[in-house]
Amino acid sequence: MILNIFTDIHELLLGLMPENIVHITELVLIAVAYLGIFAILGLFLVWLERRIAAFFQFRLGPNRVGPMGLFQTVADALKLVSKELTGTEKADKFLYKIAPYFVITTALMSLSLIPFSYEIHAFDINIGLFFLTSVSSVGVLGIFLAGWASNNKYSLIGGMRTGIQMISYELSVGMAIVTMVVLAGTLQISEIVEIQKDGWLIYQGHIPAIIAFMIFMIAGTAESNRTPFDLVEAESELGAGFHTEYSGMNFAYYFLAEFVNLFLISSVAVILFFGGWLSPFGITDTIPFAGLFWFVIKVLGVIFIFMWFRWTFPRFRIDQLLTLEWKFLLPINMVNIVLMALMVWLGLTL
Amino acid sequence: MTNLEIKNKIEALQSGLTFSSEDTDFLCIEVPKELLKEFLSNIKNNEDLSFDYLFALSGIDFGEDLGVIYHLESSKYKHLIQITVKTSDREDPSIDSIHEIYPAAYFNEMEAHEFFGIKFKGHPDLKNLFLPENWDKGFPMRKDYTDTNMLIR
Amino acid sequence: MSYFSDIINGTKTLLTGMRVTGGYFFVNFFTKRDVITQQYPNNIETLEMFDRFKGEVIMLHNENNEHRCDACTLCEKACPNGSIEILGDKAKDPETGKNKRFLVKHIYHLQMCTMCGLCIEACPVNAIDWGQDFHHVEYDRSLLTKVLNKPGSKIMSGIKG
Amino acid sequence: MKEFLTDQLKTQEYFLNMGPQHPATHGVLRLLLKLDGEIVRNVDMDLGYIHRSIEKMCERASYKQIIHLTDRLDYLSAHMNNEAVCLLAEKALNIEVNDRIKIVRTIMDELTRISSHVLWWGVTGMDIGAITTFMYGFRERELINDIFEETCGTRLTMNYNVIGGLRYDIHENFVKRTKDVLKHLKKKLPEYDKLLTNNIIFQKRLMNVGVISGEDAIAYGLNGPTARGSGVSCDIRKTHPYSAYDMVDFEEAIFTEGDSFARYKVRIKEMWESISIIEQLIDKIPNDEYKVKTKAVIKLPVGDYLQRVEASRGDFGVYVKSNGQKFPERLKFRSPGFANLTALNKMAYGLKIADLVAILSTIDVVVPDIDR
Repeated sequence: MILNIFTDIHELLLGLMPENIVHITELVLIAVAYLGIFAILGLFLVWLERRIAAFFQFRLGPNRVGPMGLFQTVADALKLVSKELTGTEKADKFLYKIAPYFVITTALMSLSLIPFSYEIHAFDINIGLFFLTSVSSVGVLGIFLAGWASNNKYSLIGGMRTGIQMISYELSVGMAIVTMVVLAGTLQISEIVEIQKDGWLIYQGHIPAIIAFMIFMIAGTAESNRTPFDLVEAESELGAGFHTEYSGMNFAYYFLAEFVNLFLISSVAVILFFGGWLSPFGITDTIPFAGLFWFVIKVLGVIFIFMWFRWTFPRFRIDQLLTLEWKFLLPINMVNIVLMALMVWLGLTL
Repeated sequence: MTNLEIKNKIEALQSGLTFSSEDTDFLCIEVPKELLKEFLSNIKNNEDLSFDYLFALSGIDFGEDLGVIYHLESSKYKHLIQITVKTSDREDPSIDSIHEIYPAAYFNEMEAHEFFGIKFKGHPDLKNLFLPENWDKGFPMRKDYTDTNMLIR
Repeated sequence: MSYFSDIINGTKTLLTGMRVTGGYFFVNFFTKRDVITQQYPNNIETLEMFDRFKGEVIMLHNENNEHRCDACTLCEKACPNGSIEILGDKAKDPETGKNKRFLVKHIYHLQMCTMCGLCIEACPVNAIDWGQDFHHVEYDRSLLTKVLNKPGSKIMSGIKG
Repeated sequence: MKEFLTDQLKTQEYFLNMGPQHPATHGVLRLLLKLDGEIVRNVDMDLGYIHRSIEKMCERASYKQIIHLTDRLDYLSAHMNNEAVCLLAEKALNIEVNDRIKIVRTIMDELTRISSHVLWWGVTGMDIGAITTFMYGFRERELINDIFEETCGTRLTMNYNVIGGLRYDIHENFVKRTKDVLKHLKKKLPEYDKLLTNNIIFQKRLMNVGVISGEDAIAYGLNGPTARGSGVSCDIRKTHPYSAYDMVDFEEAIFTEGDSFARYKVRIKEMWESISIIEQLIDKIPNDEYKVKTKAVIKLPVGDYLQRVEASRGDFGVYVKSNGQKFPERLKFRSPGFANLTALNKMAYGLKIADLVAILSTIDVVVPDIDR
């Protein structure tokens, strides 16, 4: 059966080589698989964004390469690979070159924590959520470095805006997660999902959970630098913001990482609020790999909301962005944590 | 207010002006360039005239003289006059800048300067606004300017 | 309390905005798709212009390859951009025996034309008119310079020279 | 505390070159910004990237030929610009045009205004960050452009007015199409309010940004919707009525706040007023000649002439000094955009880059209009 495919591979490898080499080989195989997932996810989401935007805007969207333009982004990626890498002469070369890798490595590391289903889960540690937030906040460094090292004033403004934005909104994302952790009582991602067998956390935690979800969605938009929080790129103000001076594949790294980050934020939302890979009312919980289907459906749903935001809202100004965080989201968040703690203590959860 | 009333008001206010006799729908006045600033601030601050809106400032080459034409409007009464200032010096023409009285004149004077070569005394920054910074081929809007690249006729 | 009412009212305005765009999304996604853009180079064949469309200046020829232009150069004079040049010549008219001007080449520089229509208005014999061709893409500017009278064409009889 | 911060924390000011190729400057406008962090300390302009010297060209063009050049000034109010030249020549030559010409001109004016404002609405949304508005604005504009194309033959540089009337008669579908567009607009304009005007983010972005008082607006020569946002009554259609504007009843859109949002509201209201003007006129087009016969070569009598019209961006004026020849001796286009831009430094001082973008889009810069 398909369930045994992983053990089959394991035993096949054991028959070929000694045990410690098998472990290393498996790690490499998983890394390669995740790289593949990374690329496919990025390309698929770019395509999805363009298609969805077309529906919002009475356009057709990509429709020439492949069925429904599905391979358009692949073609774009190929074009970017073949392009010359240009950069500014006075850029800080070392930082300039290293910056994109910060972004993709962290996105890739975070991706390994995401459980696509009960069976497909590369890295399940007991401090999973904590690890996820810490790693993903390193990715900001890449954007910040890009802004600084490009030696371009537009990039610099973009980079500085990222710094401000991330310091602020990391807090809200973190505290919204903490609120849900208080309810779940664990940081391990698989356990958080298992808990939701009796009902998704957004149902279990009702009012504070819904508030936490709304805050998470707002702060998550900011975390993934999307409209209305795309001040980092802000094409009408800064041209292209931090990646003004990046071209070819270096630019593609940022572009893909942005969309993978979108996927990550949505997956965390799904894990924390909508029961991860679990099916509604447990209808397909016994079928192996059915979790994958439900997980993807839910994540796409959340991603659609993010895209809906993007194609509706205007952009904030930098001071309004900070006002929203420090005067609105943070105080509400703090009260919300206390509320959630009280609820858990008094046993008011459903 | 009709043109005649405006004319009477202005005559009472300032002497030494030449009024055109043409029957146009606005009053045309020629002002000696020494009197320009004084005259403009007078008609701007006068309660009955209150020409507070500089509609247009155009440099002009009369063939022999260079000059500036001001179109002033009163935002209160909506009447309009045309003021002409001439200078006969083609080599170093200069006219008083009026940007202190009408801030709107600031960029218009820059434009008139680069196209007609009229220097506006008192203007702080007479750089080239439309033409390239290193333009040295004369003043394009003057009648005696010839452009070898001119496409038409 | 304005703190909370601000949040609620603000959220309400945002949701109204989302309802507008979302409404269009779902209408376009699930029912008939409304597309306002055009796939331009693909639909060249099917595109139809309005009958007054100003695409280019053409010279009208009849089936015998005859035009009405008598090389009077009024259009050349009317053109503000110098986009029309007329090469004419004089020859003896076989019928009357007088010297008569005839058209050699009516040169039209499409790249300079602003479609103002003054030449067509100026023409006393209605020799030129608007053409409906809208696709003027060429790789070289010189290819946009056209000769409007067809090779071998001659003036219609009855037009005064 | 604030004083301490500004005194003790000395920050270095730097220059940022915004344009000539920049998405927010709507063309090739170059701004040299002096910035302190993100705060604008000075805006210096460098214009002329598409200066075509149309005024000089007009000195060598006959009056008939001038008209098509005015299309290329503010290409979004091409019809009004044409009309200014035609009205000027008609006034100078004492040509009386009939009501049909007047009414058709007025309807065309207002359609141009709507199409210009609709485009402006989309672009403003895009400048503020809402990209979808751009497509929605173009959806409406496309329908209006179809009317133009059917009647005038072109969509943007219409060149429809001639001295003494119109180039062609209106197309037989004109009335029907216009009514359809009005019906469509009436349905879609409330949507604009829902999507953008009432949006809290949008309002916060525009309110109290680029404030300019009424006195300053007059002093700096602001005009059109920009000045009307500061409470200055300056609508040429009201103060010096031309064409058929004295036959219709409409309200001048004036808001007194003087900020970007007031300018935004003025334009939205102007669209409604334009709709009402067209509705009043569309059924009243009398049957008459569409053109008065004029001489082949038009020579204006010696004298000074000035004609002002209310273009989409404000008070467009043509000044002609004629010496009786077939070419004008001096022709000046007083462009509304150039006058509006002069106050940019005053409006943007002390605000952020994002605000500068908002100001630029609410004073509605069209660069060919500024450069001429």
